Amino acid sequence: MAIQDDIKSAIAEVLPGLSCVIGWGAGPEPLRAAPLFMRDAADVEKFTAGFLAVNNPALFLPALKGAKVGLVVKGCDARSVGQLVAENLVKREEVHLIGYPCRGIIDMDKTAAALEGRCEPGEVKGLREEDGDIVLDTPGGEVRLAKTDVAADKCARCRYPNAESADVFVGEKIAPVVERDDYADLAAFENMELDARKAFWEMEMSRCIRCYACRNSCPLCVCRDHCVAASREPHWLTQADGVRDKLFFQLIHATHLAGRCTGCGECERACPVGIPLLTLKRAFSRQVEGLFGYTAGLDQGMPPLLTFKLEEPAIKEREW
Amino acid sequence: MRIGVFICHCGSNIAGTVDCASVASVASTYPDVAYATDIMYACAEPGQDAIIAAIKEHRLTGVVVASCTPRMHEPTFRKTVERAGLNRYMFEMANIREHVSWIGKDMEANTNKASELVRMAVSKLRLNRELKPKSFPVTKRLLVVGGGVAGIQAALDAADAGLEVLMVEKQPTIGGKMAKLDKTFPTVDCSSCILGPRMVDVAQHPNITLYAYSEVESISGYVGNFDVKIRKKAAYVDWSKCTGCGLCTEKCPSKKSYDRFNEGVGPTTAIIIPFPQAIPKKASIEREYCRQFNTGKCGVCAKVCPTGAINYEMQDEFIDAKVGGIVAATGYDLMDWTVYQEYGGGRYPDVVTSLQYERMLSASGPTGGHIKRPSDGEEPKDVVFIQCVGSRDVSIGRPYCSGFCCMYTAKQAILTKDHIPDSHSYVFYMDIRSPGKGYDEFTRRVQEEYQARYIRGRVSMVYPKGKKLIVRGADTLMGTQVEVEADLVVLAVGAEAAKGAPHLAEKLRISYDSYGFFMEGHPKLRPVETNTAGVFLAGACQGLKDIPSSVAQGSAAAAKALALLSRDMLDSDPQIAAVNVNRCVGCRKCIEVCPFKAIQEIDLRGQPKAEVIETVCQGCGLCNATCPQGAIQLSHFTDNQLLAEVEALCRF
Amino acid sequence: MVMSTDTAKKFVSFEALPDFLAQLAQGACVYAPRRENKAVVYRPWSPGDNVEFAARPTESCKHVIFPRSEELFSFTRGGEGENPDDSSLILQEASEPGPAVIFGALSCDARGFLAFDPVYDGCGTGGKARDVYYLKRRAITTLVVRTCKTPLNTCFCTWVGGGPASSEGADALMTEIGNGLLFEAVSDKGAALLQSLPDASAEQGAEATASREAAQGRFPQPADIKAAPGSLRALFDSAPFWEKQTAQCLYCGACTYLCPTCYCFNITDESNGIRGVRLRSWDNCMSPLFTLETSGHNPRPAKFNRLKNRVGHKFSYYPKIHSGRFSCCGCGRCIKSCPSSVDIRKIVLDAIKEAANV
Amino acid sequence: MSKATFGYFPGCSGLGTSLEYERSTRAVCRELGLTLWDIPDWNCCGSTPAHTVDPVLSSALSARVFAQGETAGIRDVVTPCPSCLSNLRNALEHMEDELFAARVEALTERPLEAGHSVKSVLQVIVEDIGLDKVKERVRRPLVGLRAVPYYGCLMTRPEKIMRFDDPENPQSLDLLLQALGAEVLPFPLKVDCCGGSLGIPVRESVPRLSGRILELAGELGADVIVVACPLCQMNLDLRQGQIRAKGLDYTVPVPYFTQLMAYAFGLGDEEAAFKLLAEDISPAFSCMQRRAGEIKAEEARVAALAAQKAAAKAGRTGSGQSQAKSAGAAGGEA
Amino acid sequence: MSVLKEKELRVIGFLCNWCSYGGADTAGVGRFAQPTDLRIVRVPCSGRINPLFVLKALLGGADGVLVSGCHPRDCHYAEGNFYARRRLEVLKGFLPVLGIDPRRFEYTWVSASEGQRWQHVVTTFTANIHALGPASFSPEARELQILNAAAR
Repeated sequence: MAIQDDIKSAIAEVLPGLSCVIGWGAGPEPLRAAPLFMRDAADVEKFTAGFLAVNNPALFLPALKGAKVGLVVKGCDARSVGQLVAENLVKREEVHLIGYPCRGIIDMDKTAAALEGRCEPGEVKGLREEDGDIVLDTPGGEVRLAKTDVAADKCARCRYPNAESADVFVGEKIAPVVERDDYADLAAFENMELDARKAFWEMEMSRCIRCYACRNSCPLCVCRDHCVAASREPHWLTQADGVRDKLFFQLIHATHLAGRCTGCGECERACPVGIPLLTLKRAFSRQVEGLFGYTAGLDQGMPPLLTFKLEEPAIKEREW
Repeated sequence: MRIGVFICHCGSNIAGTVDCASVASVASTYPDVAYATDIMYACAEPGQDAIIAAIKEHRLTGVVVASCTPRMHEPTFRKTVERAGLNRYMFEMANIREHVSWIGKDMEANTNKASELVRMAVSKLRLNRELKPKSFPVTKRLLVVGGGVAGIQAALDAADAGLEVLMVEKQPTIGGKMAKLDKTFPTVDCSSCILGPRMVDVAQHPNITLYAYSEVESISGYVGNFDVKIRKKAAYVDWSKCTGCGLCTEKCPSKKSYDRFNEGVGPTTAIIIPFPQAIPKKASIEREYCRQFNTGKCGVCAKVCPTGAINYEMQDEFIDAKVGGIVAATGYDLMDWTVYQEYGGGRYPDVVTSLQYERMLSASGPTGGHIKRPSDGEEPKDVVFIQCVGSRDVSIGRPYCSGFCCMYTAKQAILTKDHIPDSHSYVFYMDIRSPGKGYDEFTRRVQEEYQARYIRGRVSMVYPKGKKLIVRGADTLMGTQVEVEADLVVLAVGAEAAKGAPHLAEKLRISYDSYGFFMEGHPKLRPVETNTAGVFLAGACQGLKDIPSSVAQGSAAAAKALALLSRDMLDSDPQIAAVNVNRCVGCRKCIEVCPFKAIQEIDLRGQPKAEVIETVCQGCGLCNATCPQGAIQLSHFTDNQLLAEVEALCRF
Repeated sequence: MVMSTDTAKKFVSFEALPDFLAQLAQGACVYAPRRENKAVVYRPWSPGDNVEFAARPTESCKHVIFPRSEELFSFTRGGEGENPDDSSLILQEASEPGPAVIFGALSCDARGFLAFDPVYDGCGTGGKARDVYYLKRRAITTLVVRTCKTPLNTCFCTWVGGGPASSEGADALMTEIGNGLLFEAVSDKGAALLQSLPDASAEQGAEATASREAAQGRFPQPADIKAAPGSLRALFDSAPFWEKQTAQCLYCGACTYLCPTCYCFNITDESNGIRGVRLRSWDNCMSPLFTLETSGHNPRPAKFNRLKNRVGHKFSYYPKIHSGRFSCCGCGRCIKSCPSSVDIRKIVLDAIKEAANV
Repeated sequence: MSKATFGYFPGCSGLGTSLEYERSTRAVCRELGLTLWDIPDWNCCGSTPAHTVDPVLSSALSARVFAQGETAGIRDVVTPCPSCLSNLRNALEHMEDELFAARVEALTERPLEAGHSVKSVLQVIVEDIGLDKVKERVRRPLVGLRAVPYYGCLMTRPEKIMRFDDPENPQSLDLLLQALGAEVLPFPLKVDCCGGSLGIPVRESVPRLSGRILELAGELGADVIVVACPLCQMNLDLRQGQIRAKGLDYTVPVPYFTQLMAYAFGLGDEEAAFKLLAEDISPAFSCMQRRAGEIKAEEARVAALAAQKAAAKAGRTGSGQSQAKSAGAAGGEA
Repeated sequence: MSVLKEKELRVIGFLCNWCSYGGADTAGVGRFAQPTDLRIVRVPCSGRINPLFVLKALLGGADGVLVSGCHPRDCHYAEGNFYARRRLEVLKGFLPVLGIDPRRFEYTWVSASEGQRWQHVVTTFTANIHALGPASFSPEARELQILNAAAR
């Protein structure tokens, strides 16, 4: 891919001034790339972009504070960086962003569903991209899947495919997939009765193994090593294997992200047992966007729950 | 931990609807409870002694008292446990009176609820830690906001005791409403004769700095160390040069200015000295009426001023001051009576307010003490006083009694007769409220000696007919309609908190009620304190009151301020936020939200961390609710303590 | 766990499988893989449930024997009311677990317990420190594994001595043939479980054997990792190597909690009022809290320290004290479910290569 | 914004004593583009005779009026009579209470649906049509006519029920008359009692109460007392003779505001129906015309003076400064 | 320790010390009768209330949670209730996603002088909760159900 080479050139150009550039390289199997930390020219050669460039490299930024780091970013990744910068958690001048037009990334669960009856995604031996499709080499022969069918949900509602805040942008900017996020997914979820929603979360959360991959893959989770999930002071959670504590942790995470979450979806992707965690965060995002008109990752200034207005025209307080 | 639980009967206040013994017996099964009993009056001396004895006998390390609201007796019991050798914060209260026994009669439900509230208190107490206050120095200076009679009294008392006092007055002169009065009830002595010398005292007192024509711009800091910014409004006259000679006011060509001091009775000039006895006696220009400002052409005052004090370019000035305590004495204003369309809504010139009438009566007023009808300058013979115009009227949202109108109306009726011996006064009243030394005798005198006709009833309509005003109303004692042909109608307009009082309250961080009156700390026991330490109340700003009461409260506020500022050091409340540096990741979110700028970033071995400035922290806990990892905790209200209370109630 | 008799082969058609499971469920809780949304997890089976054979379980079945969080005992404060000086505690043992069957586990899952067994059976303490909680459950759980037909990209059981039809650590092995499953008991417990089933025909037996061999052939040739224990020890202080290997790691606990061989735990008391429980719950060495000392010192402060420990433990320190057996069954879940695509195979191979160069 | 179609409830007076109100109202509404649909088979609103003895019966009568409207698809009713308005509104208000509504519906034997409203003709003209539109329609401005507006006691009170204008000092009629070009005199007794229906049981009350109103209007020098209530109109107009007999020294015509609107709109005598008034209105109009002439003349004089000054200024540029200065000083003292 | 069966539901209030707790006191002093369900947790300021306390209560079996602070602009700590307003409003809109009826949580402002208003708030809120009935969010119970079925 030409654009991949252009990105490589862009990386090579800036690499000397940076401690490293984070992008994507080959992963453990054909359908998965891995985050790639590029420190020399040989590393740059391993760089890949495209449909498998799933991981959000912004995740690594807070831990790399103090040294200037380059990131190759999709539009959604750039929003995570933007939010970190808005909250002064990362210094903008310590980050060099290389953007490129992102046309979507793969969703492993959707791929698994598309392959059902044929094989597991873990059995796919090879992958090539053709037009808007991916062609998979499976034990039972080639399978062609439309990218749009197996792309992540967030890509179908992508408003910012081009990392607008990039220091360098490689390639031509492309049009957003949608103009606004209508939260249709939430609306669909809310077709369920209240009790059914409860039951849904009870069931989903009962699978949770408390590995905290959701938390550790979240680029905006700032507490990291000091998460309240395991603390006794304060003691918000017990270690009992109950749905209540598991769900409550998700509420802690979602609450802490209210107004800050950019919807990158890494929490949900990282969850090994497939709990739809982004739904909770998007419920908060919908609220915050509606009430305060704040778009995390794009707007400057503190997120809305860390500030206030004397008059809140959007808040209709209930009369008693 | 060894906890003692004391369930107070409060006589029958609690025991009437709560089975206190049963609550105590349930409480004895709670974790760490070593002793539980019920007690007749926990707050009385025998009760406190019993608590102390129990602490000693049962080697208690924490105490729960279930009684009235902690807003009432928490300080009392804290002192009690302290006397027994415990730390004052190893104590919790369960409010089983205001929140239980007084709001329902169901014994079973109340007893159960009381038990649960005790359980919550015990659960929290188990996590309480000993807290020790820190000492900090006090600024021995008092700010008095408002230069009416209450503020003057507070300032003089405090200054006489040796305290430095700053007085801030919005108007160009101090004196407040009292300065506008002609005479005072029930002695009918001259208002300015008794107030004037006190005003002069303020001006001359070495310990008092007066900022007239100034307002409090902002207040930060905390008890003992408030930082105040005062806005000295531009008077366009350099007061350091102005001698108060008044030449400018004589020559000013703009003679149709609204006369604020005289309540608009007659016009005045654009450059004014409010009244001859004004303190400070300095001129100031009312910009909106001044030709120089409106047309750019005039400059008469600048030309005639012998000391060259006029300065049209003058800007507002800001003065920063540090004070240890604040007395709010912002007084009252009359409500906007023109909502009463039945009295003309302001359309009839001969319907005046009581304060306007006061200016007409005053020898130093615009009419020189001659009562004249505003419409034609004639002397009225029939004067009708209507009381409760904007008081005790639910229909316009003013259910309260303004308190002093009955008395001043009586006084004005007397003065009317004194001024115009052949006049007749009619007073429409709802009730005569005259409790006070010599007050009721006074209202009788006006009826018996001065033949004022008191008519018990409301006036339904006032309308002009020829040169007269027809006052139509009901006489509820006679059960008839009455119509009086009046030459002048005087409305006893209800009072309300001074304009802008809520605004000041917000700056002072004190509460105010729905009418703008400042909330005292306790309606009976802390009538001059507020719930914000170091802020005191004097006069009508706290609730309407007459001159003697205002003066008394002014002295009381001064006494409270003196008690506070007589100390060199104050103890800081240890119920403040504290950072666990091991958990803090230096994300700055607490710093971002702190309303008091009480958190700063420090560098700890190369890591950014938050640090609480202990004397600045007010203990709101906003940082605690904001910190995602719970690294900053509000002492005495930690996450774990609140969670313990929640989980005492709901945990499967 | 050794097969004592040459038990007959048994056969159950897919049609009859629910009845068989229902029969098992009479006397024990039967755990079987179930598809739930996007994951396949071991859940108590009840009539009407499907058993997921197509996709391999996302998690291992270790939690059946080693629960994520288990109550060791509960306690209540002794002294009350008039006897405030009584500070005693009344302890109550947790309720006894009931018998369980794990049905349709992967053979690597079963081999995972082999890493647990010596540790919880008091190995190295002369049998003194035996973990009764683990051993009790292990004893009353019967494990029926299934032959894997094809490998996933992430599978490497063959590297560590396993294979698609290994029955090590299990009580019975089943292999899909035609329209049903062929069972072979590999322990007395397994035999007892299968007792009621009809015998399989010789053809069915042969078909199963052929199927297993075919599967074996599909699995990758093992890489030579014999040098791993020594190489990893040699690289113990090579921080740059480990930093590079672990840069992408998020240090979440997905790998350890999905791992059939990770056995670490933490113990906490959770109380409410005068009652409380002592819990033993999973812990993992990827968490910074795992080694955090009360003083504030942490011997494994950085994620590279921790991932190094994980790899080192499995391929070096554990084998050293357990007669060379790797503490890894090669199920590949840590690779497959790693949000950051960390590949433990690559780290081990890179370490061997790096150590050789040093 | 504005609703152009209303159900129309004339009330009993409309077909009798206040025929002139009825006629002029219909004409004026037509002119303003308001469609009035007569409520079929309407009945008494339940006013005085009923509501003084049985509130349920009274409301039932009102309820039937609404129900009749309902059958014709009418939800929004308009009536010229404040008394009817008061009673109809009271009925709706009281029927908010379910128990009361049940008692009413037991009488009417038909439940009333929700969403009914009723307004006075005055309110609709002022609020729904707007005075700008009225102004546009004026052909014969009432310039020179000195009018006092008299609202009566019911139009704005009780405040909670009527929810229209200031209860003690309403302005709508004042502004409407100004829009027609008339000079409106501030009238302190604009909401005073005229005596109402007490004129029948307590005969002397009307001469006293209405007399006071007439007397004040006379003192103010009003040409007309403009009313909006049939009962007020009757007391002030029809009984004026009786009141004069008791000593009133004043004669004044008492037209409905709609009659003056019809006149100002240039409608014919039939629509304005001034002939149906007891007191002749023509003297008032004569006064109006005379005053209009004076006003016109004065305006002409002022205009001429201004033109003269302007011309003079243009001609004498040299002394322009002193001219301006003296004008400025005069302005300052004005 | 539990609610009175058939009579009460589990209703928890978080009240700021300066205004609403005082308002509740004022209601008590005025002997304004109120339902007995409510249990009040006193906090210094509504800004102290982490929305997670509300969620903790709701997940822990509370049938209703009521938060009350000083009226906006009247906060004893100047700004605390402004933050609370935002956070609690966001929380309220979030609850339905969990399957919790948002009417089970309300926040309001009651000053120390508004005893009558407090009575009204408590009475109305408690009545609303009774109309909704007991909350059925008991994930623990469900979990136990799953596992107990297993362990037998």
